[in-house]
Amino acid sequence: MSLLIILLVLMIIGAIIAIETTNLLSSIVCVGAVGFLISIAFLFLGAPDLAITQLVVEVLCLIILIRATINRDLTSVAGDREFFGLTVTVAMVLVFAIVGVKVFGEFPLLGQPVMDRMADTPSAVYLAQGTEQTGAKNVVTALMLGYRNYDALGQVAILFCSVLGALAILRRPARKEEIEKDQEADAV
Amino acid sequence: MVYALCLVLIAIGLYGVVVKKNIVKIVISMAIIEYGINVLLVLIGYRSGGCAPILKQGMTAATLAANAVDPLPQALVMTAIMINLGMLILMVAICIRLYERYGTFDITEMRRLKG
Amino acid sequence: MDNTLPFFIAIPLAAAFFIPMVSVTLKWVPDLLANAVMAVLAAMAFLTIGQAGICHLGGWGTHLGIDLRLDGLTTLMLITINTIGLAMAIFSVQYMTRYTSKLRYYSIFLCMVAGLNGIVLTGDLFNLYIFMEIVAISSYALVAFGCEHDELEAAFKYAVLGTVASAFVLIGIALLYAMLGTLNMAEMSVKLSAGGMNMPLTFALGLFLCGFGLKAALVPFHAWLPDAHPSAPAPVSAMLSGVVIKTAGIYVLARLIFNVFSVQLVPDLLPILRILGVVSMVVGVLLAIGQWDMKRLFAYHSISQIGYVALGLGLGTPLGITGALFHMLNHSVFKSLLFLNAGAVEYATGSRDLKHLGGLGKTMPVTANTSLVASMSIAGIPPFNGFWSKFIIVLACIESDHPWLALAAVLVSLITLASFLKVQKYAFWDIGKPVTAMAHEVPIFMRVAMLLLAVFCVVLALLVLTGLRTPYLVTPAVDALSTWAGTVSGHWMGI
Amino acid sequence: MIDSTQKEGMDLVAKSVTGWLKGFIFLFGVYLVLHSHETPGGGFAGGIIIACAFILFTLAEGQRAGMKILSKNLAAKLASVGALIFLGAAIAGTCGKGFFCKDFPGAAHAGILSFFEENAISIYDMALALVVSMLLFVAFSIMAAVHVTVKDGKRKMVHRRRE
Repeated sequence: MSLLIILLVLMIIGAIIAIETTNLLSSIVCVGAVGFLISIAFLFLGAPDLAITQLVVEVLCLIILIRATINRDLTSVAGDREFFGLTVTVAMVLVFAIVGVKVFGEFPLLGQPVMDRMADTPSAVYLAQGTEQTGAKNVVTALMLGYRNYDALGQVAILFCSVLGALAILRRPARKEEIEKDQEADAV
Repeated sequence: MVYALCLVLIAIGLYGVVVKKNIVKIVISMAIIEYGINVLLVLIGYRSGGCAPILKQGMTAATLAANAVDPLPQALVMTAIMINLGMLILMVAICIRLYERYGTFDITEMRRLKG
Repeated sequence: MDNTLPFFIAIPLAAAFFIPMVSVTLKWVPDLLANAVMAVLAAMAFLTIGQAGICHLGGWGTHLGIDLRLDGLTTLMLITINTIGLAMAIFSVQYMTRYTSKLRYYSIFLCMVAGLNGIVLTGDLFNLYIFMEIVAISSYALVAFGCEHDELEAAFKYAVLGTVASAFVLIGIALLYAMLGTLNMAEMSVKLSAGGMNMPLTFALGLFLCGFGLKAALVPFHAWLPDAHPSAPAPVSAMLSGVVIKTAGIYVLARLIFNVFSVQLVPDLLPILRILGVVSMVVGVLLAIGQWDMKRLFAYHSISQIGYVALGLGLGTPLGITGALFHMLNHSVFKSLLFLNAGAVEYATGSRDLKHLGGLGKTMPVTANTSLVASMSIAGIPPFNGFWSKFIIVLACIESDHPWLALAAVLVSLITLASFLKVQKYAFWDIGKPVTAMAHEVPIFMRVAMLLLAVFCVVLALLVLTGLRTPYLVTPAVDALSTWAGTVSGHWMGI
Repeated sequence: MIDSTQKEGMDLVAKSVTGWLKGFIFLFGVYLVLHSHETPGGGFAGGIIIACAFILFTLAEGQRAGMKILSKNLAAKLASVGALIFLGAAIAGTCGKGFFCKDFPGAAHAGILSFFEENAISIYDMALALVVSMLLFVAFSIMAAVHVTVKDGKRKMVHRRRE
């Protein structure tokens, strides 16, 4: 338990550095560090599936983010937005934190999942019968691809959509007029 | 306590989204918000001393049901991670294109739209 | 009927996955495929009238798996989404030739339709979140589709605010799961009625209100809409303003407030919704009158009209909900039509700034007349559909003893009329300017799409007659919202 | 003048290490996909690792060599195929009741249906891995190919492969 708290504190420190540092590249590296800490935390929380996925996703995120920022000058745009926005945000974040702490005062204690607290939850059925009903020994896989298959379908659609969107945004030329403009430029 | 730390992580991300000028920093702050939520979800499904919800050799379903952590939040987090990845790809594409158009990552200099 | 429900999601997704494989040389295939898919979906949506049922995906049942549910409100939303989608697909055939990469446009568009259908059909809260993300990501991509300065900037703002909204919703879902142990909305509602409210649940509800309020662009959360909606290509603006803010915002909010939580459990919710509605109504219309960009003006009116819907829902009486849902249907028709008109004007003249336009009534008769119909509808002139739904909302305000709200609704309607008279005058009635003298009427498919929606504007007015309203569309939808699982009789909730 | 073989990709050490590693990474991804039902991992993680193998190769050997192995268009088409397979399996599962690998392993049906029923999870996983790996490779290669150049004081985005 204390290990978890240490990990979370480290994550928070990493997040603060990532947001406050002026150099964009070190900020990205810090986010990567936070991601790897989360991966370790998942491992301790009994979620090896998530640990692996988080790890590889983090690697890929880093590659993409570094690709986006490397070779660009002017990457170290620092500083905050105007004072008014800052005060509003700080107030908002404070309210969020206070209300949240109050909420978690009434929250069930850590380490008591829903199937321990309630009689009839689907999670208990997944654990007790999931391996037998689906034939998968990994209950998380059984859930993702068996019970909640349309979630996985939705993810495929989201990934498909976002990559198509990225292709569409990075295409050139975007409009028919631009083709003509390019041709004119070439002719000159 | 642990939940509150997750909330702090989310709040830091929220602060970054609203206050920072650099659009890549905003994308990073969004990623931090999602991290906080993912950890929160997994914590909700955690059982003290619980094992992973995988049936190992020599284990019966009953022992699994008595010992394993809640698998449902893990499936949700798996989905959430992939959604974040898709979001990140799209946002980075928009950032690159914005850089091409404006020559900067500074959001305060992108002021064509007002109101 | 139950077994056809997954096809509302599967058919557009299959087409979306298939279209990128089509060779670039076969230019007509994506056009044909997208239109055929939307026509089939629209026909299927009309076939669901009067039906109800549950489809358990994979046969796991309500407790374990995900189920799709069909009831009156779902039917209403399905018809709205797929009919407007069909009109947009027809319009896109010629409008989108201005842009390159039509293949990807159709693919992302169909993903969006699949997501919208999924939102209204699913009975599982997390599944709803995923479909909401599909809609959100495809709309960010479509807003940025033109890749110009302001389009990218609007898409970035939209994406940032949309992600924050999604994050709020996801935290809310996590809290609900921790407290109730299930993700199925029907089961949640039963457990909530047994257990009552507590602090985490209230916080979750607040997060939902912020998150979906952001998606619906109710006033304190409206900042992204006037940028994002005008920047997109015209059919996408029409889809965003006409369908997306209602489906991803108001529809989910209504489901959560009336079906999952309930008015009996959280009595403070209705006044909040009413206040949000009235503020959106007034602020939206006041910001709209000063605009000179046609699409931007329409976008501000979207905020204002969403305010009417929220106000009607916030009254909580059957009459108020009737007015709200009826207005939601009407607004999606006439607002889409208005955005298509703006797109047609931009297609013909290359400008949508009202100061540069004028005299288009002579050169573009179809566009001018359909836009007149839509303007009269949105301003609430009697024979058209907008009048009847606003009238019902005003009546409901008076009936439930809120005369001031009724007065506000009438006044906002008058200001709306003024601002649309301005659009008509500057764009279509004034003497021609050099830019507009050369303009020609837009091509045939664009005209067909506009005429289709204009006919709907007139026909939907008939729904106010009790003989038509009771069996079809509106009343079943109201029943779906006003019966609560706590009282067990609701057919959406019938487990 | 640097000659073109040196310009492409990284230096010799990176190239030879990649030459050793890429096969193992690819195989590890395939292993995760095929064994997702009994070990942690699954289609997503496996798919990303497969994508990483391609990405590593492309980074080390340069864009041109990477494109020879797997071009962007082919990857996009394969992703579409994978997505269609996944969708088809999901829809078949909805219509035929209990297709989602229920009643495993003692399915009483004969023939091809029984094969699919027993292996439904694997089919989903493989389709998922195909989609994820190909899509992420496409995403990576488009981001890697795009460069913003400044020409006559005007910024212009160019795709490296186009030249």
